[in-house]
Order: sequence, then structure tokens, then C-alpha cells
Amino acid sequence: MAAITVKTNPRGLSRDDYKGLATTLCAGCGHNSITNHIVKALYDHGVDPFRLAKMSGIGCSSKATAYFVERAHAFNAVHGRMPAVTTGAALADRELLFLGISGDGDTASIGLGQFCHLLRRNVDCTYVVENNGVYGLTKGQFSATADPGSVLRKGAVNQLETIDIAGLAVQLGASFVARSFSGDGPQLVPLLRAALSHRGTAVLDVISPCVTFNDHEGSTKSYQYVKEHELILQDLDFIPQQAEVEVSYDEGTATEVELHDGSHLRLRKLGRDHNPQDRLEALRVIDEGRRSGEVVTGLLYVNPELPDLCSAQHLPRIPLRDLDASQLRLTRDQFAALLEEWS
Amino acid sequence: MAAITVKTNPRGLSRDDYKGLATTLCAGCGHNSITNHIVKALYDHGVDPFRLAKMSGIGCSSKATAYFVERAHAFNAVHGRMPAVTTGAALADRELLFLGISGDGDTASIGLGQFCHLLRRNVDCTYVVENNGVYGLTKGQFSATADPGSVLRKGAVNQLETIDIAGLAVQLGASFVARSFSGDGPQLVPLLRAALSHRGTAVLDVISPCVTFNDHEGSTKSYQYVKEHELILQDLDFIPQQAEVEVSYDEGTATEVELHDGSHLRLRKLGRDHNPQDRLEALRVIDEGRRSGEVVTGLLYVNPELPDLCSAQHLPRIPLRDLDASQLRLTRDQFAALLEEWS
Amino acid sequence: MAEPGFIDLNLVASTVNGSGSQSANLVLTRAVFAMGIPVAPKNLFPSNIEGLPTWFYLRATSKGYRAGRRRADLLVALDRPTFQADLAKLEPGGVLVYEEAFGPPQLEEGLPIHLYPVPFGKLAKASVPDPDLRKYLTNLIYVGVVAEILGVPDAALEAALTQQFRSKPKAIAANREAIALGRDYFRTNLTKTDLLTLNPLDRTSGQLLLDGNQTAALGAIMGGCTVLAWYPITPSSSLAEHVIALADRYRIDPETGERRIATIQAEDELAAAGMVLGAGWAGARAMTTTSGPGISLMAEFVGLGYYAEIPGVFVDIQRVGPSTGLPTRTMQGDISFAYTLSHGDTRHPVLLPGTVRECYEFLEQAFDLAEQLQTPVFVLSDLDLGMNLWMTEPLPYPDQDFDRGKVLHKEELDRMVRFERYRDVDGDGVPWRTVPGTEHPLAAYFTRGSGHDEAARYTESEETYTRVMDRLARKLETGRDRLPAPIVDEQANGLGILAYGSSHHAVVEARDILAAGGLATDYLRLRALPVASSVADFVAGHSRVYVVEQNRDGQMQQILQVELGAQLAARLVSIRHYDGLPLFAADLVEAIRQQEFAAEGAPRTHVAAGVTG
Amino acid sequence: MAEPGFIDLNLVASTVNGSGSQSANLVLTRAVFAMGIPVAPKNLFPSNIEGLPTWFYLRATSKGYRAGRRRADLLVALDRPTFQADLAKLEPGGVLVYEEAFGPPQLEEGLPIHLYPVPFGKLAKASVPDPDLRKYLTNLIYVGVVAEILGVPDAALEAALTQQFRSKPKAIAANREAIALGRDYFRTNLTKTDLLTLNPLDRTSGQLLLDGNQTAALGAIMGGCTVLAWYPITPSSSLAEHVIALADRYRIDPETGERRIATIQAEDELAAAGMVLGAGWAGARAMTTTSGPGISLMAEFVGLGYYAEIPGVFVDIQRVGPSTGLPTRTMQGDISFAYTLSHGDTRHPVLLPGTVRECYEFLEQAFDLAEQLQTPVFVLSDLDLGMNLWMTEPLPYPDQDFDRGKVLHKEELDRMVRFERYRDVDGDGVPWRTVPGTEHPLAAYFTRGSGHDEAARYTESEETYTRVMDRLARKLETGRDRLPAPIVDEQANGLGILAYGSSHHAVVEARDILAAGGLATDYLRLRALPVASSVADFVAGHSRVYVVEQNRDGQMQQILQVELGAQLAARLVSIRHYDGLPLFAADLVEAIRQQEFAAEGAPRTHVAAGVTG
Ligand SMILES: Cc1ncc(C[n+]2csc(CCOP(=O)(O)OP(=O)(O)O)c2C)c(N)n1
Ligand SMILES: Cc1ncc(C[n+]2csc(CCOP(=O)(O)OP(=O)(O)O)c2C)c(N)n1
Ligand code: SF4
Ligand code: SF4
Ligand SMILES: [Mg+2]
Ligand SMILES: [Mg+2]
Repeated sequence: MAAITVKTNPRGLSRDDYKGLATTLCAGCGHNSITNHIVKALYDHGVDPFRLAKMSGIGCSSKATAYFVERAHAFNAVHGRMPAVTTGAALADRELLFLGISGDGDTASIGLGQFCHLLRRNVDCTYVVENNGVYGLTKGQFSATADPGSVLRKGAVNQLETIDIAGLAVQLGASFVARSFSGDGPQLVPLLRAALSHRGTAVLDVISPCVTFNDHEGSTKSYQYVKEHELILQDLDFIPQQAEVEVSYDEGTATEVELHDGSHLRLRKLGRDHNPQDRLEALRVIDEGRRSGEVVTGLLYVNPELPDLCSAQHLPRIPLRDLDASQLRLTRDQFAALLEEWS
Repeated sequence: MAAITVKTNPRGLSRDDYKGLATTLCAGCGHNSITNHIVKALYDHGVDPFRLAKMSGIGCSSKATAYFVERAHAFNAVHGRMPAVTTGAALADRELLFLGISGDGDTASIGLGQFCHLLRRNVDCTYVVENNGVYGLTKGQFSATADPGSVLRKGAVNQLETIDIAGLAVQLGASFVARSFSGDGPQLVPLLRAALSHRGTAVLDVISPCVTFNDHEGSTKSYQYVKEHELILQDLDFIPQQAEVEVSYDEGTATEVELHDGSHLRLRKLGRDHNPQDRLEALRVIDEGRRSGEVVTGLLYVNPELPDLCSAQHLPRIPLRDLDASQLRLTRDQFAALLEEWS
Repeated sequence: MAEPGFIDLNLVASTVNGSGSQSANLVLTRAVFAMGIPVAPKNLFPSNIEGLPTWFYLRATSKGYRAGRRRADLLVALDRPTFQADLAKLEPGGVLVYEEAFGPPQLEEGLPIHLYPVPFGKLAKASVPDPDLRKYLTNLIYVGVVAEILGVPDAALEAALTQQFRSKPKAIAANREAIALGRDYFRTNLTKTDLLTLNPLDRTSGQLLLDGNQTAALGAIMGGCTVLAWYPITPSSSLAEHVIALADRYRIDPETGERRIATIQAEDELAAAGMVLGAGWAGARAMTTTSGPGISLMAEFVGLGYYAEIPGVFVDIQRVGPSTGLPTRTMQGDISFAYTLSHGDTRHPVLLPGTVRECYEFLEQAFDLAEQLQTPVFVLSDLDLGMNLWMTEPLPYPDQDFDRGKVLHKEELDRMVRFERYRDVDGDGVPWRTVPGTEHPLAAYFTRGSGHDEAARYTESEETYTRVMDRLARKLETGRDRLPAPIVDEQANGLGILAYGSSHHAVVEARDILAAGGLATDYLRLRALPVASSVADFVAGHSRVYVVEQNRDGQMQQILQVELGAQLAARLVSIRHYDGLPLFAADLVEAIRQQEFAAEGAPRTHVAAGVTG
Repeated sequence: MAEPGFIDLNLVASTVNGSGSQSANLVLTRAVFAMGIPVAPKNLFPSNIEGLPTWFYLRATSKGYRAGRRRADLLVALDRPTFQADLAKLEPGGVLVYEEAFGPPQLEEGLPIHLYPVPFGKLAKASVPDPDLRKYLTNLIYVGVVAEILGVPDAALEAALTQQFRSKPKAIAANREAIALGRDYFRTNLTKTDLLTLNPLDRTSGQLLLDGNQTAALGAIMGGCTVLAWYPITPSSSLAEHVIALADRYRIDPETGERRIATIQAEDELAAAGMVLGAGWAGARAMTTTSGPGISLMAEFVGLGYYAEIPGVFVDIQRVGPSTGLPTRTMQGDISFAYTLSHGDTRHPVLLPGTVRECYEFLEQAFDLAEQLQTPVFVLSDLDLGMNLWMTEPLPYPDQDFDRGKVLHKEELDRMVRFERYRDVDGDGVPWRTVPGTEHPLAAYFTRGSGHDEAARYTESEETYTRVMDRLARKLETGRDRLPAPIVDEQANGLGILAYGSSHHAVVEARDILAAGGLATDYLRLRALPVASSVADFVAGHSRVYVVEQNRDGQMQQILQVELGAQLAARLVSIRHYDGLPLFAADLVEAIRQQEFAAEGAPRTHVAAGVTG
């Protein structure tokens, strides 16, 4: 058989090495597009499948971890509780690369408390919310991210305030917050890579239309609506640490954010100025978008300096499971001395 | 025995009618001062004890509902879950006046998810967080509102981001958000009365020092710290609906907010301008205070227009319990027709 | 097929979900039903929205059995991936209708199967341009083919279509054509070699086809539910959605537009439970609907409801656990967990509906019971009862007004010198309560989950704590015989069967089979926990009682062992079915026969895992 | 007082909490202990921080009994509000030391009580200017008075003070003076009329005074716990705080400053449980500490741990439920709830320590068991064990290395052609696992709470579901006899007692009393669930077995009825104590005597509410 050459990444892996099982989601579901962008991002990023841990809750979105990188471990937790499980796993082995996939119901309804506390702890993980404004898997009820006035297929109108995941994350002091759209690979892929390079919790609020239950007229999470109302903050390029800067670009219009592992995210501004290191600025663009009904996408806020939970806990680099009795127990002398002290 | 005249409020009740059981909290606890301010506010406001429902979770703070208005019903729920219980009770009887007392652990740790969803639904209630940055009842562990770098008596330093209850509430679109200090009755009483007059969820984040576990050097929730770092936004006067305006004041320096029941809150600005109807503005002063270490107090944000949950649900004015079978069941004809339709 | 008019036909249609097959299955079901033939349809669907295999079982029997049957007399194979595997579902001598494009099936040598290949895809393509509609109508074509094979008349199909598309009659034409397409194809291109046929009967008149969530929803409305707090979860969501739909029709005041019920989609089950308690405390009739995982999340609040004595209705449409388990399969797996839900000493009334009619009745009664006993009341249905259609007699209009239990209003308080919330003044363990908003100085009390005395004052006194806990135990005793009584069919046979919930229908059929085989049995159907006192008599009257249930650990068996005491417990034999499918009569018969013909020595209380289909 | 050197003295000090009385109580305890006299101190404190009544029980016995006694030989009354009520605690002929300012006590006619009024307030005021310090030292004055009455030598007090204030020796002087103040006052102003005295013994040498949360914390550290996720709740908080303190001393790398354990205060118990599962899944030895309400909140996650087979240690320091209940009182009320926690069919190994030494040992073993069985393991202690000081022999250094259970690493995988996470290759129901980060293409698998097959693939297949559930049941059977075995003391007496946990200590004493009264008993102390097979033999060997426990519903009794089967169940008699106080031997003796001398006819399995003190 003649040798066939397959394109590979720096790690020597082919795109197929990042594939997963065939999707069982609906044809056209935004979640499937996100899966494809994730595969590309992981491939381009040269992620080691053995170090990748795929985390999720419950929902159509949360099923998606089965559809990429079959060779990585995955933990499909209970509904809304992925943050706690991820926190525990991250403490156990800080060298793992955590990629969490959740839904808007999973994160903003049942999981809201845990989500907020995950951000507060700045657990080192990428947290993707595949946001369609409804509960897909239970057949289309409103979720907490549905916008006021948006309409269900059967006519029900949402009366309540929306929970803006990105805005909430910024307000809580999250260290990396972006919003994107399942249909916008060129934007989502660099954001995913930047998130992977960031140390701390990187939140990606990705609008991901549910074609079966929330892609109709009157929905604010439909393909149509996002296409018509998307306000893109920047053009994004991810520049790996190794790569020396080739692309030349005209000063002023572009800025760069250095990420924890030395790689960079280059932002070329579109229309308005936005400094992603200014939290108040981020709160403003989000709040304005909320009022105008625009879907503001791009890198909203980043703070590469905030220490992640494992650093705050002063944990060793090696996984905790590799510590043996001699490292974990008191010595016989210490033990005897302690009892003496207790007597 | 000679008749003695007791001072009474418009409802003909004396201050004592608003008293509760003797406190079992520590002498000097901020929560006790808040209780006194609440008694004054309820007395001044002429609240009907029979329509008052005192709600709380679990904690020293949550015990406080026993220490005022003994003649009112009270529900001391489980830890962090008072919002859900209050929501259910508010639906059952929208004519009740709900006054909820919680703690920072009760609200920002275990109860954070429910708290956020209470705001989202804009349930008609006053929600007081007696915020001391620690768990008092379990003997002084950090809560989620502890500021980064603040220190416990035994020396432990908080590594994590703080959850700013007021900032969070504003970001989530709460309809009434204020911050105050247990030691500042002149500010807290009018805020409480305004909250009682507001229809929707009124959040009062009240710094309330724990003298036993968090009133020492290095704490940012101590009497000392607040006294030194408080930044008061406005002087506040509550003007009941009936009362015609007596006090004359020089224009420009003062503004008024009309509340749902027709009463007004008059704000006389101190130092900086702050428009409490501008959400972004509120987010800014909170964020700035967070950075500068100042404790910004006063009315931060109010939106008297946002419909409350019972309105959104189109519930009748009378309590649901008073509806009888004739109002709740299908008639025999309707019943027969429905079965016919189902057959 | 012994006696004339005898029918026992089992059809299985293998399709993919989200393709509209459900609607086709329903048309066929209603058509057979319209022929006067009792039907028992069961839908086996995946936990997913579109594109995965789903099986539809339609059983038609002259006896009117409600249970399903495992093997198919007629298999319709429209799903390629499962085509081969599905063949195992066929009875020898059965009929196979399949998509011609799959090619001929690999059948084991000499298996006498009647093959009817049909080019469903081609037929649809030729006649339906729009691809989505085509996918949908392909399923209707199978209905036509089956109708032709079994002799289902057009009139019956027509009746089914009108009923089905009542709300959108325009759709009827297209469906009718698709059915005709199938019928014609069979007529012109295939010849019937099998003997299956359905002759009209008159055994469905006056009967309805309803699912238990639909009837439970009506029960909640008729029971006066005024607050529904829920969180979506299969298989309970449709119950809440039915309540909302009914409320939109019947609870809105035409003049004012006011809605006489609050229906809140909570952020999760903890919140839903909390809302129920808050509403119940304030005097509303509140309920929540959920399934296993939700019950776990409600544990803390239910304990509060028990100790603070707050009424509330908690409906659990059981699915397969543990954890997420099999969300679209059925089980009776939450019995013991719900019965003593929450930490510490607790115990809750549990209603166990066995029919869709009882789903209606028990929901309606649950609100009375919750207020009479001032405690959380559970209704444990399951996916089979809740989401499948069942033939049922019409539902009765309630013959009684609400019983709001012991509530004191201003008027009564005026005549009292003292009110103590938790004082057992009547000796039945049930105290009197007031609701907030009662305009009387005696009315107020302090509700808490911590230690309290008769006057609802906080206390840590050991005597008081014990006194209150003993009263709570007494209160449940008061409830014991107010709950739906067991239904007993007893002819003094030595052998007894005890079952509950949806297992009932397989028991009915199994008893016929056993009796035909010379093994007569008596039968007690338990309808509530704690077990009624009459259960002891039934067990005492039989040398051996088979406890039939759908879980691995014999949960009811364990409860009975404890509540009946050791002497009677020795007579119980546990039969457990726990594969997520509804219980089949044949499996039950086999299990009982195994036992009856087992070596006398064999310890009867140690039936291995039991029936596992 | 029969034999020479016999001592059985019970002191009760009634003070207010937050006043520093605790420290005084401790000094007295250590002083008596220093005299070589076995002590059993018990603290009855309120669920509040300062200013409410609190009672300290100090029992000193030559026999070394660990249980308390209800009535006081010596009552120290320093709390005015409870002064009168507390008098009921006095044994006739007892001694009353009280604050003179309260005025003379109202005693019932002719009750022979020795009265020692002491002006504690005045004495303190005169000698201690600072009011806070004064409040505190007042309690030390009572220690001096009591020391004088009972003849506790200064040397013993000195030893106690040095031990007590090891960390802040400066404080010793002031405390010493306050004690002297009390001693002197008694000497100069009062004359001893009673006969109470404590003569030195030599029965405490080599013994320690430790509380169970402290020893459990050390057990966790020695067991290799590397992740602690907890949420504060009485009475479990001190366990977590001890772990953190020990970690700060022994788990920090002196060079790098790295900390070899993560200790996270979660936002609630749901999160804590989730962190434990996440950490266990990733290979760490993780645990959480909580009490009743936390167990309710962990229900959903524990079900996931059971079905997905993830190791984790769940420690429940039981307090009085239901709901918030009595947070500062003790009970064994979560036994059956924890045992089958979560919806669906589940069952978890439960360890039941009965001594502070076992709190240490079982915690240390729990991590091995969790990893061996790959499932959540519960350790059920209680407030009495966890928060009171107990006399114990020194704790043994572990004699074995960790057993990490069946974990496959790269090396093993290299030698394999296939790895299936949930395949029972060894026939013991326990599969092999890998952890994320294992550098091998075979290592990865998909962990989920939904239906899965042996290869961890998603499935809704009924056969597979049943197979997996049957294996999980088998797995627990494998665990059954690996768990701590019962401890049996059997001399072929007809009568047996079965107890577990902290009830043990009252049983020990009660057996002596019963034996002295001519009623010899055998004793089995259960130390884990599911019950070891040997329990059946014990019950079979006795005509009657008293099941002693601290809850209302006889939870262990019920578990035994089910696990032992009907025949043996008939021999069990339930004795239930549930008032929140530790079990007293006298109550137990009374309950057993009542039974033994009850009419033969009386159905023994229906002991009414049982012992309620
Ligand atoms: C405790 C619990 N409650 C409810 C459910 C049912 N459930 C499954 S997925 C889901 C919502 C999923 O919505 P979302 O997270 O937005 O995901 P999507 O399907 O929209 O991608 C719910 C309520 C569950 N599995 N567990
Ligand atoms: C489910 C549950 N977990 C833990 C506890 C223990 N607990 C009681 S109060 C409290 C924290 C109280 O802190 P906060 O709300 O700030 O009130 P504070 O005492 O500071 O006023 C905790 C953790 C509980 N009662 N219930
Ligand atoms: S239901 Fe919606 S969210 Fe779920 S798979 Fe289909 S399209 Fe996607
Ligand atoms: S412990 Fe702190 S919060 Fe609690 S009562 Fe005392 S001072 Fe107040
Ligand atoms: Mg969604
Ligand atoms: Mg606090």
C-alpha cells in the first residue's frame, strides 16, 4: 500500500486525531458547528489528547464532549454541576487541560451558583457555554438567558430579565470573558486558542442556535437574529508563543494581549475602540448591547495576571495522586511528637 | 392608675408593637443595630403586622427575624434557600409585605443561585443582607463577600475575589439596589422605607460587623474599616405619599425618586453626582469603590417601572388560598366537553 | 386463536425519532381503537431529539389487556441501523414489513417469516416534493401498508385522522394520501401470505385513550392547585405543560384577564421545592412535578416540610436511575428513597397510582391529603403510566368540595384565648394552623426547621423534641388509613400477588395465564404508603405472597418486611423487574412458575435478581 | 461505695456559652485526669455564639466508663435563668455550689442537699479589673471551689493548666490565681458537710484525652487525603479545621512551600460533593465533611458516584434532625438515609466508628476502601464522638501502605490490547480504571451518570443496564466482608445486645449493671454496613437480640430486618433513644429490664418509641 501523507500539527497529530464520535444532535444545530471549531482549535493548538479533560453537565450542548477528541478522558456530570466537578479535578491534577462544555440552562439556570463560584476561584479551565436561550434536550422551554420579550415557537413570551452570562462573568471579576457565535469560526477559533493559553477560568459565551426549538421569527437566539444584530468588536489572530510575528499591520489599529503561556492574541479594532483590559469598559459595551439589542461579540475582558486556584492553594506541579505515603503521612517521629503534644 | 399616653404611628400602633423577642446574638453585633433600624422603619412606615411576613435563611443574621414584630408570621427556611420560599409565598398572597433577612454566607455562598433568580423574577420583597464577610454562626470562616487580602482573627488570608452583592444585583438588572451600614440609622431607615414602598425586589446590602469573629485589624468589614472608608452617595429623606413637602431645599443639589406607592425618596447629593436610575453609572461607582477599597453606600440603582413577578403572572389581588372550587375547577360542562375533545 | 373474536396482536414499528413517526403510530393506534378493538400502545424512545432509533409497540387484544408483549407478530422496519438486530423481536411465523432498499434480511435458516419489502423511500420521493414533509409522510405510508395487511378499513383510519388533526384539519388530506399510497402499493405489488387480521369488535365504546401525565394535570386543576413550581425533566415535563395548557384555557378570568394559578419554571428542583413550601405555608395548594434526580435535589426541603409541617404535593414520574440513568425508560425505583426522603427520622405519605384514572384521582386527592396532614405528600407515577396512552373509562367529576384541613381564620381565633401552632388538641397528631395575613393578634407563629415546642417557640429541650417527634409519628398513623386503600381480589387461594403502580397491568394478564395453567392467585394492589392495615390481613391469609415491582433491590418488599413484622415477612417472595421496559405478563408468569416449581428447600426470600426480561 | 478506690462521681456545671466556661471545664477535666482518675466529659452547648445556657457534664469513674450519667452528685450553678430548673438535675444527697447572689434555691421539702453559696461575682470583681477577663475568670473560681470540695490537689491543677495553656503560658498565672481564689474562699468561709471526694488512682497513665473530630482529622491525613472540600456545619466543622491545621504543619514542603493537599471551602454541600467526585475521578484521595443537611444536599452527586463508580469519602458527623433540628445535640439519625442515598437503586458502604480511636482508624481506612471499591464511602460519626473529649489509648501508626485499588497505568496498558472501564475482569464486581493524564491511547474513557456499557459507551440497552446494575450489587457484596468486622463478646448467654457507634459506651456500662443484676448478655458491636455475614450467626445464637440505637425509627433495626431475613428478624428487639443527649446506661438498663419482665405475649418487635430518657 502506497504511503499517503496526512497533514499533521506540531505534535504530529492529524486533524482526525481530534475527532470524536458521530454527533447525535439535530442536523444544523449550532452546537455541531462549535464542535467543529473546537476540533480545529485543538488541532491548530497542538493540544495533547492525553492531557485534555473534557467536562460537561447535562443537555444537548453537554453531550457535545463526546463528539471531539475521542482519545481524551471525559466527565459528563449531573445537570448544572460541572463547575464543582471541574474544580475538584483541577485540584487533583493541575497539569491537565480542562475544556468544559455547558448550555445556557446548565449554566445560567440550575448551575448559576456553581458557575459564579467557579469564576470566583478562577479555576484553570476553558468554559464554553453553548447558548441557545432554551432547554433543547427537554424540548424547548425558556432558559434564564432568554431575552425579555423573546417568543417560543408555540407563542409563549418571556416576561423575565435575561441573565447575560458574559456581563455577569465580567462583573464577578472573571479573568477571561468573550462572546462569540457558533457560525463565526474565524472569531471563535482564535478565542478558543487564547482561552486554552490563558491560566484561569476563560468563559466563552457562544450563541448557538437551536434549530429545532428556537430558530424562528421572534427568537433573539436565531441564526437570522444574530446575523442581523451582531456587533463584532475586533478581528482576532492568535499568535503562538514560538511563532515570530510575520504579519505586519498598521500601528494604532491593532493591539496585542500577552497570555500566560507567552502566546499572544492580536486584536484589530473594528469600528469602536475597546480595551479588553478595562473591566468597566467591558461592562459598558455589554450593557449598551443589552439595551440596543445588539449581540456584542469578541474578547470582552481579560486579566492574565489573576492567580488561578491551584496557585492560590500552592499546590505542587505533579498530580496529587502521584504523592505517596512518605510524602503524605507524618513520619513516625512527627506522629509520636504530636500524640505527646496532645496528651 | 393614671392613663399614660403612648406615642403611636398613623396605624395607631406604638413602637413596642414592632418589637420582637430579646436578641440572642452577641452584644455589639451589627445585626442587632439593624434590627433596631428595622423596628423604627416599620413603625414609621406604619406597617400592618398582620400583613408582614418575615423571611430568612440560616445564620446569626437569619435569626434576627425573631427579634422584631413578634405579631407577624415568620418563616425561617433552610440555609441559602429563603429566595425560593419567599417566591412561593409571594405568589400565594401578593398582598403580603415580605421582609427577608439573610447573611452574606446565606446569600452569596450557598444561596447565590437562588438570590440571582429572585432578582431575575423581581419578586416583590425587601431583601436585607446583613453582610459581615464571615460565617458567624459556624464560628468565623470566610464567606464569599470577604475581600481579597482580608484577614481572619487566626491569621488566614482570603485569596479569592469578593462577590459584591450590590454590584451583582445591579448587573443582573435588579430593580432596587442600595448599600448601607448597620451603624448608620439615618441612612438605613429611609432606605428600608423606600424598599418597603418599592414593588419588586429591593436589595439592601448592609455591612454589619461581626464583633466576635470579624471586627479586628485587617478585616474590611469591621466598624473601624467602614468608618474610615465609607463613601456616602447621598443624604436621604423618605417622604410618605400623603405628606406634602415641607422641607424646602435648594434646587440642583437634590433629586427625588417616585416610588411605586406614590411616596418619594429625596436624595441630597454629597460630593459626587450619582443618578440612581442609570444602571451603568451604578456599575461604575461600585467598580470604582471596589478598586479604591471604599465602601460606597446609599441608593445605587432603582427602576420603579420593572413589573414584579405577580404582575407578570397576572395573578389576582386576592390571596390564591381564598379561591374556591367554583373558581378553580372546570364546570361540569367544561369537564364533559374536554373529555369529549380528548376522546 | 381459540374462541371467535379472540385477538392478541403485537405490532412493533422501528423508526427514528424526530421523523414524525410518532404521529403515524398514533393514527394507527386510533384506527384500531376505532374498530372497537382494545389497544395498548407503548413508545420506546431515546433520550435525544432527532435521528436515533425508536420503537413503537402496539398491542391489540380482545381481552383488553393493557400490558405490552415482548415479541412482535408484525414488525415494521424503517430504520436501517437497527434492521438486523430488530429481527430478533419477531415471533416465529411473524410478518416483516421493511424498506426494500435495506435489501433482504439475514434470517436464520428456515425461520418461517412473511416478508413484505416496500420501497418506502421511493414511494415518498415520487409523490412528496418537500424533503421534510417527505420524511414525515414516509411513516404514514407504513400505516397504509399495515392497514392493508391487517384489514383496517378506511373508515377507521378516517376517524383516526379527524381525531388526530382536530386542531389542523388541513393536514388530513396529505396524510390520507400517504396512507392510500401504502395501501395501494401493497395491493398492486404484494400478495398477503400471512394470516394476521384484525376483525372489528365492540370493546372500546365510551373509552378514552389518555396518558397519565395528561390525566394527572387535569387532576391537579380539579384538585385546586394554585401554584405549580417545576423544572423540566423527562418524563415529568409534559405533566407541567398540560397543567399550564389547562390553566390557559380554564383559569383565566374572561373579564379581568387574571390568571387563577401561578405556574413558575424554577431555576432548579431545590427552588421548585422551596416555592412549593413557601406557597403551602401561605395557604396555596402548591405542587411540583419532577423525576428521580429532582427528588434527590429536593431532599433538604422535604425534610423541612416534614418537620415544620407544611403541605405540598410532590409528583415523581419515575424513570430509570441511579443518577441520570435511562431518562426515557420506566422504573419504580424511587419508592423507598421518597418514602423517607431527607436526613434524620422522616416519613411521608406516598400515593401510588396504577392507572391513568388514578393519576387523575390521586392528584386531585393529594391536595386534600397534604392540607389534612399538613405535610409533603408524594405521588409516584412512572414513565409508562405518564407518557404512554392507555385505554380508560371516562374520568369522574369530583363529587366533593376541597377539604382544606385544620386552618384557623380570624373568626375562630376571635373565640379563642390561645393558639398554639403545634399543639395536638384533637389527639390525632394533626395540629391547627393559621396562614400569614390572618388579621388577628393570636394568628402569628414562627415557622422553622430547628427545634420548636407546641407554641412554635425555639427550643433545644430534649423532652420537647421527643414529644414533637412522637406526635409526628402519630400524625402519619392518622394518615395511614385515610390514604387510598388497597384493592383486593381474593378468592381464598393459597397464593397471593402484591403489586403497585404500573405493574398492575402485567399482573392482571399474568393471573389469567396462571389460572389457565391451574395456578389460581389472589391479588392485592397497594395504592399508598404507609401500608394500610388491611395488607397484614391479606398476607396473613396466604401461605406465600409474591411482591412484584420494577426495581433491583425489591424496595417495596423491604418496606413490607419492616412494616408487617418478621412473622408475615417470611411469606413474602420478591419479584423484581428492572430493565427499563414495562413489565411483561409472560416474564412475571415465568418467574412465579420458577418459584412455585423450585425445590422446596430454596429460600424464597432470596430470589436472585429476579425477572429481568 | 463498695470496694476501696471505687469512684463514680458526676459533676454538672451550668454556665452560659461564650463566657469562657469551656476553658474552666477543661482545666477541671484535665486535673481529675491528672489524678489518674478516668473521666468522661460531655458538653451540652446551645446553637448560638454567646449568652445562652450551657451545661458541662464531668463524670469520673474508677471503672473508666465513657458514658455520662443523667443526675449530678455535684451541681455548679452559675447561670441565673436556669438556676431553679437545674436543681432537678441533682441526685438526692448531692452537693450544690451556686452564685450566692441568686439567693437560696427553692428545694422541695426535706431534700438532703449540701448547699455551698459562693459570691463568684463579688470575688471576681474584687480581684479582676477588666470586665471581659473577669467574666472569663469567674469560671476558674468555680474550679477552685470544686477542687477544694473534692480534694483535687494543686499539683493536678497545675498539670492541667500547663497542658491547657501550652501555647500561651503567660495566661497560666491569672488562671492559677482565680482557682486559688475559689479554694481559699471555700476554706475560709464554708465548711464541707458532704462526703464527696476524689482519691487519686492510677488508671489514666498512657491514655490521651481527644475528641473524635481531632482523631478523624489525623486519620484523614494519615490516610493520604489530598483534597478536602467542605462546607462549614456544626458538628463537623472542627474536623475540617483540624485537617487544615494538620496540613499547615505537616503537608507543606519546607523547600518549595508547596502544599501537598488542597483544602477548599466550597460554596455549599452540593459543590463539596462534586469536588470530591471530580478529584476522585482524577485520582486524588478526596473527602468531604458534613452533617445531616449536607447529606441531603449531596444526594444527587452521591448517586452519580455510585453509578459512575468514583471513589470518595463522605464523613457525616450526625446531629439531631430532621431539617435543621437541634444542631448541637447528638443522634444516629442518618443511618438508613446515607446507606441508600440518592434516587434509584443505590447502596453505599458505611463505616460506623464507635470510639475516637476508630474515628482515626476508619478515616484512614476509608480512602483505601473507596479506591478498592471505586465508590463513595460514608463514615458516620456523631456529635458526641466528634466534639466531646474521650479517654483513649494512644493511636497506632498505620502498619500498611496505601492500597490504591485497581488503577491501570501506562506500563500496564502497554501490555494490553483492550481496556474497558466497566468490565468485571476479576469476577469480584470491581472493574479497573485509568485516570485522566495517562499517556496511552487505550486509557481514555467517558464518565457519565447515564446508561453505559462495559466499555463506558452510552447505551439505553435493557440487557446492558441490567448487567451493569447486577455487577454493582455484586461489587458491594465484595465489599461486605472487607469492611471493619463486628466486635463480638460472646459467652453463650441467651440474651444479645447489638449496638453501633457512640451507643457502645452506654452498652458497656449497662452490661455490667445487668450482669450484676443477674442478667448476663452477649454483645455484638456493628462497625459497618452492609452488615457482615457474621451478624447472622450472632443473632442465630441468641433467642433475643436488643438492637440499641439513637433514633426514633429504629433505622438499624429496619436494615437488619431486611438484611437478616424474616426468620432472624423475629429475634430483634428495637431500643431507641432519641432525645439528643448521649445514651445513658441507666436508661438502657431500664428499657431492657422492662422488656425482659414484660408479659411474654407482648410482641417484642413493637417496642413503643423506646427509651427516650
Ligand atoms: C437535576 C436535573 N434536572 C433536570 C434535568 C433535565 N434536563 C436535561 S437537559 C436540561 C436542560 C438543558 O438545557 P441547556 O443546558 O440549555 O442545554 P441545551 O439542550 O439547550 O443545549 C434539563 C432541564 C436533569 N437532567 N437533571
Ligand atoms: C445546608 C446547610 N449547610 C450548612 C449549615 C451550617 N450553617 C449555619 S449558618 C451558616 C453560615 C452563616 O453565615 P451568614 O449567612 O453569613 O450568617 P452570619 O452568621 O454571618 O450572620 C452555616 C454554614 C446549615 N445550617 N445548613
Ligand atoms: S434540540 Fe436544539 S439544541 Fe438540541 S440538538 Fe436539536 S437543535 Fe441542538
Ligand atoms: S457571632 Fe458574629 S454575627 Fe454572630 S451574633 Fe456574634 S457578632 Fe453577630
Ligand atoms: Mg440551551
Ligand atoms: Mg455573615
